[in-house]
Amino acid sequence: MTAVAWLIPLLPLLGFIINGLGFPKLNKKVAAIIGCGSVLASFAIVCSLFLQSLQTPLNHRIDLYTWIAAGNYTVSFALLIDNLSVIMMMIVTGVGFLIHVYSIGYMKEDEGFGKFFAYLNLFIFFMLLLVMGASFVIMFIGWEGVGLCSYLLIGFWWKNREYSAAANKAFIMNRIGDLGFILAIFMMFAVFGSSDFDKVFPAASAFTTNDSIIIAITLLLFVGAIGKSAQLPLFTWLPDAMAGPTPVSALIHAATMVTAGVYMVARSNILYSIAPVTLAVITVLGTITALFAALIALTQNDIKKVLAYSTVSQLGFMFVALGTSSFDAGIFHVMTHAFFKALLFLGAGSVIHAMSGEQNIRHMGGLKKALPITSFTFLIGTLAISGIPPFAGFFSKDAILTASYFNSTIIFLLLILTSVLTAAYMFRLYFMVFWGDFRGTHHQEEHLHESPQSITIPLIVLALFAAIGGFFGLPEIFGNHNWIHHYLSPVFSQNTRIMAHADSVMIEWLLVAFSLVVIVPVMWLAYQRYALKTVKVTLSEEQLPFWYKLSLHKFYVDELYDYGIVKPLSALAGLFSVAVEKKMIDGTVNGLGSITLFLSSQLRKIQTGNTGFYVFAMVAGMVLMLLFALAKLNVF
Amino acid sequence: MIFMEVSSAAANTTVANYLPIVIQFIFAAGFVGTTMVATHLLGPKLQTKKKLQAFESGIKSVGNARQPFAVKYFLTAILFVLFDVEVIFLYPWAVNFMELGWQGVITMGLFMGLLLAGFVYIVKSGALDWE
Amino acid sequence: MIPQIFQTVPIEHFVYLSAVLFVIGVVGVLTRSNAIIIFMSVELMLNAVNLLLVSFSSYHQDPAGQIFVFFIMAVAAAEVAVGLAIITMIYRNTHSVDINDMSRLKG
Amino acid sequence: MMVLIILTAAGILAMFASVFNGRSVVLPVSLSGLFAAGYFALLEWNTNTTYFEAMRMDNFAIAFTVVCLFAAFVFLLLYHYMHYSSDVHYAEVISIILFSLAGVVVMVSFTSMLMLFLGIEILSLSLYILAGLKKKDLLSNEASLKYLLMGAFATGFLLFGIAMLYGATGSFMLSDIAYYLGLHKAVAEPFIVTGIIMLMIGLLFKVAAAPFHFWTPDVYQGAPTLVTGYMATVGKVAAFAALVRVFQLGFSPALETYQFLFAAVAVTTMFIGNITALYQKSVKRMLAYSSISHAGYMLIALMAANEVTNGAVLFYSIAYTLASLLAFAVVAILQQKSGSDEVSVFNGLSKSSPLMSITFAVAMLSLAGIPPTAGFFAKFYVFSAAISDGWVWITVLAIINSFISVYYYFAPVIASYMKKGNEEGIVLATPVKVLLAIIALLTLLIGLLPGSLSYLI
Repeated sequence: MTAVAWLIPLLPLLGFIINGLGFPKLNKKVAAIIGCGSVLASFAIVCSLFLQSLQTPLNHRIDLYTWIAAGNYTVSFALLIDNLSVIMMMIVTGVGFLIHVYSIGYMKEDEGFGKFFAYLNLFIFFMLLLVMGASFVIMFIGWEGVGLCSYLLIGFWWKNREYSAAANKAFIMNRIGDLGFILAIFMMFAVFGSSDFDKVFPAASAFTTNDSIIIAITLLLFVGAIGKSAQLPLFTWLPDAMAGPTPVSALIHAATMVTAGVYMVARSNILYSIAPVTLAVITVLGTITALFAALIALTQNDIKKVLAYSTVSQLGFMFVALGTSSFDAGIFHVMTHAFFKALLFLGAGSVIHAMSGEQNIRHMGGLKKALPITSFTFLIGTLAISGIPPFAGFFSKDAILTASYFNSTIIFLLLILTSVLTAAYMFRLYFMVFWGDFRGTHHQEEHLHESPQSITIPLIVLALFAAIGGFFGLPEIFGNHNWIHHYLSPVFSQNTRIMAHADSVMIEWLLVAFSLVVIVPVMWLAYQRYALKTVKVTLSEEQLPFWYKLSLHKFYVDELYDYGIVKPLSALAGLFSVAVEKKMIDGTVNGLGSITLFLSSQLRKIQTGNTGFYVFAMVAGMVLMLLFALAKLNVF
Repeated sequence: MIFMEVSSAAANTTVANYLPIVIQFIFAAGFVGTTMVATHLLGPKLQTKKKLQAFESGIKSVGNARQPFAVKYFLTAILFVLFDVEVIFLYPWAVNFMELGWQGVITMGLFMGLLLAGFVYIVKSGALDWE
Repeated sequence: MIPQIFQTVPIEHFVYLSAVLFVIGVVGVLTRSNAIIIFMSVELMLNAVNLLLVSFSSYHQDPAGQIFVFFIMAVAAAEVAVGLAIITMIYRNTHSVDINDMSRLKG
Repeated sequence: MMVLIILTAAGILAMFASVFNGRSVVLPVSLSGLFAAGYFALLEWNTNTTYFEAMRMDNFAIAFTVVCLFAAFVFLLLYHYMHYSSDVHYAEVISIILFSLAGVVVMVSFTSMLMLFLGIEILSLSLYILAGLKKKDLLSNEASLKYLLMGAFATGFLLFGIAMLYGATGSFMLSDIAYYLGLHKAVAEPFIVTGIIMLMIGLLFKVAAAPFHFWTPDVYQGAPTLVTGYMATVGKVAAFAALVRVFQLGFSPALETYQFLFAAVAVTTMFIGNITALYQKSVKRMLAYSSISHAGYMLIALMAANEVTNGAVLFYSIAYTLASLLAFAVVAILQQKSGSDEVSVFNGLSKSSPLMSITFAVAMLSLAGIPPTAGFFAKFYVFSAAISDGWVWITVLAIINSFISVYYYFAPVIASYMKKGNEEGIVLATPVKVLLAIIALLTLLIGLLPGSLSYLI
């Protein structure tokens, strides 16, 4: 099947071309068939590759043609099919296909339907290029391409709004990241004479550990990853990107594009293993991001914002995995996260759809009656992300926690705390949306309805995977061998730093116990607070007796929860979101933008329009140049 | 320095070497001076008030004498400059007329032909029509 | 073809003279605001170059420099023709040839 | 030589067509002239034919000739479709463009300083006239006068430089100058240094590099839009080819005397161009600043002066020309329709003319250097030329600049896709549509298959 692997990215590209040229003449049905069909076809090919890779590990390079020949450097347009890229392709095309199907229902009223599918296909194409590229340059093409599509798709509904500072922020942050990436590429050209994986990695192995050049390259690459994968300090664009249609948030800002940074670091694991310093940086930054974003998520009221911050937090987990050299755990979490986060986003989309566009969870509540399928699948997603066994998130998060335990106790403890917070904000979200009383307008209540099949079927499929996806990476204690670890081992096998910690049985049991001992009470507390209590406390006399029926004891816990946990955490979250996020990060980014604009406004004043001044500038320039050149020759 | 040798050679130059330049200066100044003096002396002098006016014949002069020229003057002058300067290419040809032979004649013919084409264009487009 | 006697004049003197003329031209461009006078200053710069070229031509005993001068003169004439035409056009529209009035385009 | 003869003859024919009432033959004559010139240029591929020790049609010259001929072809067609009936000087304009192309051919193929000077002047004089085409428009007048005065001034420097080099080396031939510089490399000769720098200034003016760029925004804005496009593509590319040629064939042995100057000029140019462009409301003026910044990028390749330089400059020129052709064509069409060149005329363009908006977006992506358009690889070549000689700092600055530039290139694209505007359809002549589509496709195609072009020279 590797012979036709080049078809995998080509098919979505064809879909883009047909839908792009056909819009708006092509009718919606045809556009949907083309859009979904092309991705499905790619997915089929990927599946066959996957089956093949199960028998014998793949490591196949497809040289399509010589792309660039600049002097000594040549870059061939080559695709790399190995187990790592296959698993990423599975995620991209598989989850991508489901989201395409979902979009049929979600976007059916939109006049830009065909255009939307064209953009989605283009995105899939670039994403596939990103994960299939056999060199950093090709990866960069995909990297820029997905950024462009993300930009187009965020702006999809912005027709009449002024182009806001938020978009500029997203833009500048991604530019900073890309700057790091492309500089790293040029450094690789300068050091290794190539950016092909099969040239760079063997050449890098010759360097000593903590060689400053490798550290520089890896750090620059990581800067790229920070921008794309929304890590501290370049993460604030991701919540802003939620302005796009929900399928876009699910596909780009949860399942695929934002994990590109993780993929990139995992792909260059050999480089990183030579640079433990960078790995330490990644671990620390990942931990802080995970904790930080989780704290902010606790107090958000926009359903998509909560999920966005949660994504940032989960990405932090993945980077911790990478930083602690358990690359397979990182990729495993990418996979499970793709399942449950896509599921959650799509569920959120279904809710928003049912609520006629309402996104504030304080105006929702009690939706589980009206939206049974959505509610049930959302619950599975919530259980998965909270790390409740046996759902997918538990196993992948467990692998990361184990790895961090062997790395540093502080990191481990912070991640444990983050896990608790994750459960807290996710169940808060779940209960506030689906339980309790409906708090929206009468009009919204009348229009509550379960979404059509094209929306619910993807939800069910994803829920299935979110439930069982974890068994791909069963930890040792459950007797099964860790499938994903072995599957990915050809890619990470050259990496000598990966520690085998098979003797972690105790840790594994501890984690299972912990999940049940800590997270379940948190769930219960959230249930108390958000499902049973009326959220926006509109205390009416009829309700009071109901509350008094709840025991005094429970009330006490609730208070404790309130004053002991919720209030301080809210305060902390507020501090972070106002002082750090808004003031420091956004301030710096916007500041960079405004400094440049200020420079621009000043520089244009030089252009006085006066020829005399222009001529004077020329003469001054000439004199300067002459002086410098002659001084260099020691004429004076 | 490439001019080193010349500089040392310059030591035995004398003022006499500048004689051609001096002579040229004398000629230039002398020509201007002579013409001015000569016209002054030779012209008949009848300095009545009416004679000093810009126009005679009883029409009173109005406004500034520095009126802009009609653009036609300008156009003609510009065209003159263009065609006039091209003559410099004839000079080296004339000097080497025999050595260049027929090839020279053909080349210059082509050159003049192109100029002539330009001239035809000018005439045809009406640039030289006075009205 | 070049009088021998000129070759005994040190080449530096020619260089200095034309450099001075060139600088006068540059200063003229810098300081004057009348478009025509600026144009004349540019012509002065070109003629300084012409002088430099013929003196080098004489120094190197190489006629190429003089040929170059012919071309400069011809091109300068063409430039004058175009330049004066443009200045005339502007004068017709604005009744001014002051370049300080010409700053509508800026920023 | 045939190329020059054909272009001149076509120009003369076009010129006479206007006085003999033959407007209708102008386009066929000029287009067939362009094709014939292109054909004869390509015939000399790999032959290195030398003419009178003054010109050499090597592959470098032919490649740049063809690029400029293509750009001129596009502008002739656009000019025809936009101004055939409205402009009384229609035939003259076309003949001036043809004459200027003769200058371009000389500029890209010279081996003697004399031809460099003549080529530059033939092109520049044509451009002075074209800039002032709109005789009653004060802005056009101003553009023309500014361009003329400063251009003539810069020519003075160029000539002074040539004269100094002639004095030092005794020849106008690039090969002789290079030979002399090679022999006397160790000698620090003020004559040579002054000569090289003066000549450099004259040429830097033509390519609009800082601090000799001040004419560019004003002239580009004031001149009629199609003329601006012509200047920004043909004028700039030819001047750049001349710059590369003279420094590579003539001055390469003296590299260390001027290399750092190119580096400094390149960095200044990029920053001034990109940063000033941010604040522009007029798209034309924005494109002018953008063209300044592109000169900066190209100078980096020139500065690196290694075996990649020629390929990089050619590739960059092609990418830049294609994108600029599209950009200026769209701006010209919109300006003719609405009378304004502000960003706001792009509002709602995706509705009123999807073709124009998509081609313009491709052009902007290419100019911004976003893959997979031709512009990305153009920058890639240039940067890799610099990095292979260890110029890391300048590459870093250049990349920062290219990221700044994305900001202003996106403004009109965003306006055309995300803002509401006049949705009344814009009708374009079919050949113009086809042309726009072809250029946009070429931009993408070169982005996908850049390898095919990089082996050319």
